[in-house]
Amino acid sequence: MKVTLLYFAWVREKIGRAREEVELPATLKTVADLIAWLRARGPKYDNAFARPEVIRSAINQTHVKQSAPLTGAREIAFFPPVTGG
Amino acid sequence: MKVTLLYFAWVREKIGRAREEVELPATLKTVADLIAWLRARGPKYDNAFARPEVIRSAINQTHVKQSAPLTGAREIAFFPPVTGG
Amino acid sequence: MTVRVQTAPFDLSAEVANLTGGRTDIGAIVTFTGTVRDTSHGQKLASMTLEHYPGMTEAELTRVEADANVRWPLQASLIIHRVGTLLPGEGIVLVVTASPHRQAAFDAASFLMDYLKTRAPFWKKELALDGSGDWVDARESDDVALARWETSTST
Amino acid sequence: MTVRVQTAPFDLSAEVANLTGGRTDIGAIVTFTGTVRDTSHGQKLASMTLEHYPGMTEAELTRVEADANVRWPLQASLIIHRVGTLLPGEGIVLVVTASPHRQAAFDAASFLMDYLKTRAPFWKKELALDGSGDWVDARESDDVALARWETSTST
Repeated sequence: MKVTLLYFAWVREKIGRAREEVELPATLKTVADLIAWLRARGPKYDNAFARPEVIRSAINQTHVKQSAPLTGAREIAFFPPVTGG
Repeated sequence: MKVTLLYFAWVREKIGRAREEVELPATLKTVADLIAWLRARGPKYDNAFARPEVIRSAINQTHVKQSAPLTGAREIAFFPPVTGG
Repeated sequence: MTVRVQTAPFDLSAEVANLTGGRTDIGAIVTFTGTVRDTSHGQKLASMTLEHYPGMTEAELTRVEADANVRWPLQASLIIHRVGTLLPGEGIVLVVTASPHRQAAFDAASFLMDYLKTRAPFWKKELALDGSGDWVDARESDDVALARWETSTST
Repeated sequence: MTVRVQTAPFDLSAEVANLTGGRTDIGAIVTFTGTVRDTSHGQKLASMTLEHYPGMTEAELTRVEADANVRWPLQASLIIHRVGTLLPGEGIVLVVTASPHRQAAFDAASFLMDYLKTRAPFWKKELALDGSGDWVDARESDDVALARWETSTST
């Protein structure tokens, strides 16, 4: 499955890019699986996701928990807790 | 004791005047006494104060209950419950 | 802390700029504007006339504002109340509060309105389109709104 | 119902006039303006830069505003959130609510701010006067503020 990954705020800074297109292995079922897979891609990813509990995620522009399935995902975003307002 | 009486809103309209100076008999001790005394002055007063429980009062520009003593009063005002804002 | 009773309309941006302009320590500004509605108890209104008790009005508004400043960490506050004859859509009252924290600004503005409505000596008379005129009755709901602040009163 | 994300400053009076001008059925208008403070954790700030997630931001703000309109009888509502680099004293966010009743206007504005702060994908980075830059941490108090609306959720 081909998806667009988006990174914001310090997640973006740590990874060193704002977006990328990736082909997800069929073995990845949930957002948590995807995070684990990304961490194995290199030290920048590993560092950005070092504390996965502080990472928030969205699938197709809707907030989801890390237990959410990846089914139907076209755009997946990772970011710190929001601080607007 | 000489005091200024002020009337507002429909109390003013029913009495037909906005203010007057009166010499209070020493027998009047409280605001309630004053209301009873005013009612005896004529039908307009009697009508304005016909339901004393809906009349609010102030002595020297401070809200008081009708049980409040008249001691020290220079300006006494009568009006309906306020409706600003 | 500022309190004004006036016949002239007020301008929201100008009043907020006067109060907070040039300051960089404020985090939250809440404004409340009360406006004349065109309908009252099913009757169309032509206008509303506000009478007040000069002297006592300013004294009460100042007391209410001082009370809010004791309860919340306000950096600035303003109450403007108009008197005279107003048309539907016109502003009657403006309350502005500024604080480092948003909840303090919200609560203080709400408190000022609740107190103002039950304490400040203003009276509204409505003139209906059919020519009839009536003094507005005080609403019990305003006393209920006021009572919620009593529980948090420190003594 | 209007939602806008913009880099330009907003004008309070102009936005309120756009939203409510010419209407005579409104009784209460509440505005909330959040501004950049000059100090953060004891450090003097030079500026604050806001990043957001285009597309999702507008979607979340629209959801939040629709939710408020279900909960309260709003006649008009507006959310403007700025992005880009802002200086101390500048407005970051503007929320406006209009209702026949003052408490509805107050509650809806407060609700919009609480939801916006915990749901809308914005991130603040502070640039201190000494040149250091730091992403602002989310505050637990914002989650607490949000939780109070859950008790009144109808299901």
